[in-house]
Amino acid sequence: MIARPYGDTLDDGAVQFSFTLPVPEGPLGREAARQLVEKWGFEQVDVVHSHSLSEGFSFYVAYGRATTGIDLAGIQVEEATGPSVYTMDEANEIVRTRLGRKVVVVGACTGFDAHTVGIDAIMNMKGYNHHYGLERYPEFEAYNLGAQVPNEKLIDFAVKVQADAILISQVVTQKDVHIQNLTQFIEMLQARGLREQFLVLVGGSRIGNKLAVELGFDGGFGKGTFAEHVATFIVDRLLEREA
Amino acid sequence: MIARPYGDTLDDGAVQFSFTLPVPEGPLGREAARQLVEKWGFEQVDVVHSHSLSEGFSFYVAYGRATTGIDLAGIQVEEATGPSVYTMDEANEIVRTRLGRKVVVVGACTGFDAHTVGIDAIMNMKGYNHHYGLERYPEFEAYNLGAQVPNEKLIDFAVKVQADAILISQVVTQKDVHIQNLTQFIEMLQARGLREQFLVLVGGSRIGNKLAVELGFDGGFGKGTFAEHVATFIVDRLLEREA
Amino acid sequence: MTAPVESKLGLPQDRIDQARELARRIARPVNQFIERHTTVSVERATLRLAGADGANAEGIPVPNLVVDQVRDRLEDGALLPYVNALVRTGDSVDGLNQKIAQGFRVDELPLGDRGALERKAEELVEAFATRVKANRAFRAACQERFAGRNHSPLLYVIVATGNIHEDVKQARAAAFQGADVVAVIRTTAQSLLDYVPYGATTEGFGGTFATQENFRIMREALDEEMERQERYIYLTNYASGLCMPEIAAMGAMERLDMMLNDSIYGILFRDINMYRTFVDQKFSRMINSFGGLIINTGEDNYLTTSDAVEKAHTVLASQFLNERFARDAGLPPRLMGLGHAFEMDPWLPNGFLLELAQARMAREIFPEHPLKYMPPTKHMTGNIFMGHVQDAMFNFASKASGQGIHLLGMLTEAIHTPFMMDRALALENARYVMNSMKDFASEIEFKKDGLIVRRAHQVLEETVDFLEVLDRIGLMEALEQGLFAEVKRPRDMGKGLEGIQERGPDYYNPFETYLASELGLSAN
Amino acid sequence: MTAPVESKLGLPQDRIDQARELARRIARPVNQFIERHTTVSVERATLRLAGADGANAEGIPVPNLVVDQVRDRLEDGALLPYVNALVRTGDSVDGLNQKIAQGFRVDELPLGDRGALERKAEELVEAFATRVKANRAFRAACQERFAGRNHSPLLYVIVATGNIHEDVKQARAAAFQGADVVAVIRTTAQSLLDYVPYGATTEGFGGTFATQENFRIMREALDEEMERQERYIYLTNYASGLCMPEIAAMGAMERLDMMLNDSIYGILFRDINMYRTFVDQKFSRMINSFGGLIINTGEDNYLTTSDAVEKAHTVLASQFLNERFARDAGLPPRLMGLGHAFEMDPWLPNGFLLELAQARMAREIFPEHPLKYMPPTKHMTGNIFMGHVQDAMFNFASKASGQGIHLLGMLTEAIHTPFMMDRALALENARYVMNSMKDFASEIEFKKDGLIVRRAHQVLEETVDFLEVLDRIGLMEALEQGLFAEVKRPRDMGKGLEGIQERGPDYYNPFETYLASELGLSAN
Ligand code: B12
Ligand code: B12
Ligand SMILES: Cc1ncc(COP(=O)(O)O)c(C=O)c1O
Ligand SMILES: Cc1ncc(COP(=O)(O)O)c(C=O)c1O
Repeated sequence: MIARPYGDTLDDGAVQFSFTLPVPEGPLGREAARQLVEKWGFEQVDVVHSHSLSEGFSFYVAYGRATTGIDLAGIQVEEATGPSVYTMDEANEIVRTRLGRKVVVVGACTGFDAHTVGIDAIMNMKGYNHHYGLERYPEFEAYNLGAQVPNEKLIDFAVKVQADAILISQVVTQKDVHIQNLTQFIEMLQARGLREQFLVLVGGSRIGNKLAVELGFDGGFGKGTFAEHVATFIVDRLLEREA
Repeated sequence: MIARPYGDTLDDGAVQFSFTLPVPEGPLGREAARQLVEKWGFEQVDVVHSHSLSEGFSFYVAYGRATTGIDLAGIQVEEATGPSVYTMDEANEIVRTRLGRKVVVVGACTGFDAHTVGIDAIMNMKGYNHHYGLERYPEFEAYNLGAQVPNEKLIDFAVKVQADAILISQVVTQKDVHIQNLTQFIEMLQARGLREQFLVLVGGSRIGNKLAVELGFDGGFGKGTFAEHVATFIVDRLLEREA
Repeated sequence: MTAPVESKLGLPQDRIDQARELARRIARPVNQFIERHTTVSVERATLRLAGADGANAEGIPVPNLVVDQVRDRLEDGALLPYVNALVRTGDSVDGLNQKIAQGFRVDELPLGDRGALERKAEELVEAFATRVKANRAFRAACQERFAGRNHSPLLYVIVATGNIHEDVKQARAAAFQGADVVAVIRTTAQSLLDYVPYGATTEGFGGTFATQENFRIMREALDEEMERQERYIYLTNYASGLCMPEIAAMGAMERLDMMLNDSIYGILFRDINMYRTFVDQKFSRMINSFGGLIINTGEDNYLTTSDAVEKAHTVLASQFLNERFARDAGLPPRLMGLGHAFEMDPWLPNGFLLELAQARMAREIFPEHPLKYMPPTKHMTGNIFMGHVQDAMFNFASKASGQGIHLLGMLTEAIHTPFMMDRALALENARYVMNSMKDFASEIEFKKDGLIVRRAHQVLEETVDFLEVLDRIGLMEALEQGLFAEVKRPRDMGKGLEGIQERGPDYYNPFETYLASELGLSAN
Repeated sequence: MTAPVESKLGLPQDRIDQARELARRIARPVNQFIERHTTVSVERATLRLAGADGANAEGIPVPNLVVDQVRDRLEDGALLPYVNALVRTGDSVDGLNQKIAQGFRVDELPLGDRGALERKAEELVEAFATRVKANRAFRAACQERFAGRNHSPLLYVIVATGNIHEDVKQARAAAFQGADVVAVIRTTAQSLLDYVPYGATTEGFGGTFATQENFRIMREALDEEMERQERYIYLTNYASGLCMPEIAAMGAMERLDMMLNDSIYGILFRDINMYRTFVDQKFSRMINSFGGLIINTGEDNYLTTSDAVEKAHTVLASQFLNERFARDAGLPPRLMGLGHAFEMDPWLPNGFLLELAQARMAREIFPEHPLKYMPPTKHMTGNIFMGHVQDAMFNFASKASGQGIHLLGMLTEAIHTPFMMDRALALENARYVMNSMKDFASEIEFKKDGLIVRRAHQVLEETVDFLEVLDRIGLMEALEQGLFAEVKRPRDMGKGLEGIQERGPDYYNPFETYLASELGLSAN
């Protein structure tokens, strides 16, 4: 099925836009805005609003009709975990019965990132939104190193505690600082010949599985992640490996 | 100069989108939304929000970076009037001294359209936003026929009073009802051999000069029009014709 | 909605009483005119109540065909010839309707035994009453079953795709998103048609035709959504325009829950003849009342053309008149959704306070009435972000002043009829704001002699003055002079004038008689 | 801001007084510690006040070079060796700075005649005082000239592009759009650098380096905008982190108008050693006070991790402590921009009322203080439309409770640092809402014993209880136990501990002496 945006009639293609142009407000700017949206492939473009943001900048709200849709059949959904995840008890049960040892997990907010709320949500006892964190899982040994941990230190620690998985949180993404930092992490692991030794996971509000895999991680986790997702992912991968 | 959208750095191309897809909320929808925006030619696409609108529909907010800009040099601004317009007094003075007769103007909201506020703003004594309407112009004779006037009747009336210009207002645009109605008006004029006899102007909040000219009108007027714009346009065109 | 309303404004009760008394006096001569007249639409509505339905090959509805046949003796009403045909032919109602659609003329049959005809007519009244009472009982049972699940005020959205099937999708989505009330907006200019189209329709502009089949389709869908959402979903349409009573009839039969229905809106905003409107509105309201439908009056419309500060008193005056005419048609206050609107200029300093004063004033003057509060429209622009904030302030004002029915503002008001996503954002906006400041109204007092209190008193005073003028010159004269909404409507002009008919001594309408007695109107 | 604040909540004055007394007692042992210590940053700040500036080829700033040279005798302070070098070499301040940047060691010169050194030092103090007083006078003159042109509360926006030149564009646009205050957000983690970078910078993440040159560039641009917009535009930065006093010094010299500056924020949220923070904050605040800068304290941060209902009392307790420490550093209330935040869960029933209660409570307890109200951040999501409405409610709450400084919420808070258009929409939102309900605060009263009043009383009670615990166990112990923001900070851990230095009997700092006397602090 080809999905096209929907306003009030199937396949009408309605899309709302807003953007700024480095152009003073006026007829030229409005026409430029209109033509620009047309150039992006939209029809019936209507610049419904414009105002001046300063002498050289102006703001536009526009609506247009998309002429292209997207074939749903061709879409690969690459989420780290599928629709069904283990509950805390199920995950622990599987570890106990099928892995037969504790799973060791090390987590941190790395680089200059100090947004610990996300990694805490996954790891701390109290968890998040009524989902307990990994510290509460009896079959997991979870170490949360906190904020602004250098990649080097994180790897050292993971080696020391013989971690199964390393969990990294990256929330600040401005100027792609997270990509630089995550790339450096993978390169360090590889340089030290440790890449295969750990499952490496990254999460954060602007992180997706796709990006994570591209950067060389095993999985990526965005908004709405709970400890269950992480536990499911780790347990399944460890079972695979050890099978 | 090539203008590209601006978020916080020149040429970063930042654009905000929102749209609905006829797809249930979930990973498939989110990925479809992301790929769709990419397909429209945007990079670094981030679907920052999604929620369910009903069983089969979901809503998305996304940001992306435009890879294409628009060359300002290539843009023809086709407004009906240029940046300078005559004041009420100037317009009357020109009519008095250079045309030497009163200008007759007939206006109406045509078809099923009953949104008279716009045409009243242009024609009535009291005008709009502290800009007097054409009825207040001593050198203009203005007839405002009001709401829901059939095209036929409007033309009959214009013939009767020997109008110089016909002013049409169209506000309802759903399913392009205005285009049908405006096209019918021009065809009627042509069928009766009257097209060249009148200046024909159309206005309304979703009307632009471009569309108007395409439909066979002399000029089109959108949001922010005042009687001065209309008077300027009519006076200049009449002078041209009679020169 | 019927909890006693606390007085925060200290409005003088004697002035309120005086305004009501003036409204009574202003309405009286109009009512006298109404009693002596019927209209083509009243007669067609009566036929519909009796069961006349369907249309001929050209789409002319059966009720119109019958009334056209008997137009020259309409002073007796149109029902008797129809009943006579039923008796004479022995046809069922449906059978007769089909015949009529194929050209059969009821006016050519000689009238049979009066007693037999009246008995047949009573049977039809009975059938109608049974159906509508069942509707009322069903509605009441559902509301009982899902008590406490609706929002307060009721969150009211519109659908307006032009296509009933598309409307159904939008309406279902709206229910899913939290709406309590769905209004199917009518196609532009249906109000000027002197007939009601027949069947399911898919071609409207800015709205969908009001037809009985469309009502049925939407009702069915919303009843399903009700079960799913466990919330009664109110259905609204327009008993307004040239077919006011007929649409009321259709609504009562298909269990609509609300109707836009105003005693003077059509005159002012649709240039419908005033005599016609006055006669039509009364019968339409009797039907609405019997069907248990809440009417929504159209005072908001004054402020789409006039200024909300300058003309606030015309809104209140019109509410008093609508209340009076509604009462005279047997509507109890709990079914009077008197209208008003948040149309204050957003850049006016303290505009929100003036608005809050006016909204609260309406609440205190009409304490039992489910006031219908309309969103910003005139001052909305293409700036959807700013518009969404204007709507938030409207949501705040509505909850803070205790409104009954809240028509949701759309961020795209100045652009297009609502997209599905616009409605969802509007519902989210209202649900957030109203939940977050839920008990605000009972938490605050207004400062004595402050801006808010003074504003409310001032509007009330201006209203009484205005009603005094109306009382002096008469309502019809006032409409001719353009005292409302700045439009002048001569009494012998306007659409539908030709459909007015003085009643003869033998005028017969047992449906009207039944309704009047049910509504306790017998002695006017 | 200094108009007497009407009591709408009826808070018990004795409990407020008690809280203040507890804060005084809690601060006392900390102050005793502060008096006996200095830090590398205090010394570098002193050098900066004297004129030390510039950096060597590796980017190490001159003040750091000097302090590093004299680190082993820092108990006497770092100023004397620097002054000695000036006298010995006969160099100008700039000349000496250049020499030092090239490797010249001031610590190797034997100290000259004490009298001559002290005279030289007094000269430098004089020069500093003249410069800063001129700044204050200029600011006062501009504010006088454009009196009444700022909004109330002041509308405060941030710029955070990472590039000072891009920041300037954004700041100019913000001024054009109506902003009163522009804060240049610092690059992430600058607070953990134990030096202040030098020169104009274009590479930051989530913010721009705070450097003296960047301050100057932005000040110049905003002064130009001031003339254009005819409105004083306040400039804000961060006197926070490991270089708290140095940035205060730079700000006083470059006429910044506000500084984020908190007595415990760095400990809790940046894991800076508590001794270091306490000593640094005092000197930084003395400088801010003398420079006439409003401090912005960081209580909002508690609520980005903790719940706004549960932990409201930690905000108020921290405000009392920040007030006390500020007072002990010579800041008058009119320069105390105590922080708090609108971080209530948007879906909490009556959450807005609780928030309004808390905001108004702060206003009544700190009547002369230009309270700084922070926008929703934690509960913002990628739904920018919903976010814009949350910000509208925040704007409403702020104006309705009479806040002093209003940091604008951004609809894209959960997504990216503000785009130019985000800021414009935020300003429009605030200007509309606050103008439209301008006098709301003075128009309403809260119901006696209602939800709002009860909530305020409850938070005050909880705060007194909490302060009693702090008084019992001591502030340092409380920080170790994690009583604030749920983080535990051992006293001998954290960044910057090594930069602490006990003062010797010969500790010399004529700048501090001068400030103390100007601020009336001589006898603590
Ligand atoms: C709270 C907060 C702070 C707090 C952080 C306190 C703390 N201890 O964490 C404080 C005030 C300290 C702060 C500071 C700054 N912040 Co901040 N902050 C936020 C805020 C308001 C909320 C973040 C949050 O807690 N979300 C809730 C958690 C639960 O969500 P989450 O992090 O997405 O985590 C979930 C998932 O992503 C996932 N997840 C996350 N990590 C991981 C890891 C793994 C392994 C897995 C499996 C899953 C996972 O699971 C979690 C649960 O579902 C956001 C705005 C917003 N509303 O999002 C800005 C925001 C993130 N901050 C921002 C910025 C720029 C900063 C500063 C750099 C500003 C400055 N220049 O000073 C500083 C510096 C901090 C630093 N050095 O990193 C920007 C980032 C912009 C960008 N995209 O780059 C934001 C978006 C605000 C903005 N619009 O400017 N901030
Ligand atoms: C007021 C109003 C009404 C009033 C009209 C009262 C009246 N006497 O005009 C009432 C309540 C009657 C009404 C009814 C309807 N309305 Co209406 N209405 C509006 C509203 C709120 C404001 C329009 C307005 O007055 N603008 C102010 C004037 C000054 O602006 P303007 O018309 O753009 O005119 C300016 C320029 O465009 C230009 N101009 C206009 N005409 C001309 C002509 C010439 C020759 C020139 C030179 C210039 C010119 O100059 C003017 C001054 O600058 C808009 C929403 C909005 N905020 O825009 C909806 C809106 C226009 N209505 C709408 C609809 C659908 C309807 C209905 C069809 C709904 C229904 N199904 O019942 C009905 C039917 C009316 C009909 N048959 O046409 C839609 C149209 C959607 C679309 N794009 O198709 C809108 C956008 C609302 C919405 N989102 O659904 N409406
Ligand atoms: C009472 C009433 N009827 C009808 C309408 C709708 O317009 P129309 O007359 O086109 O049905 C309105 C619109 O606001 C109204 O208030
Ligand atoms: C007092 C104070 N300082 C500084 C900051 C900024 O963070 P950083 O420590 O990275 O400078 C904040 C942020 O909210 C703050 O409240």
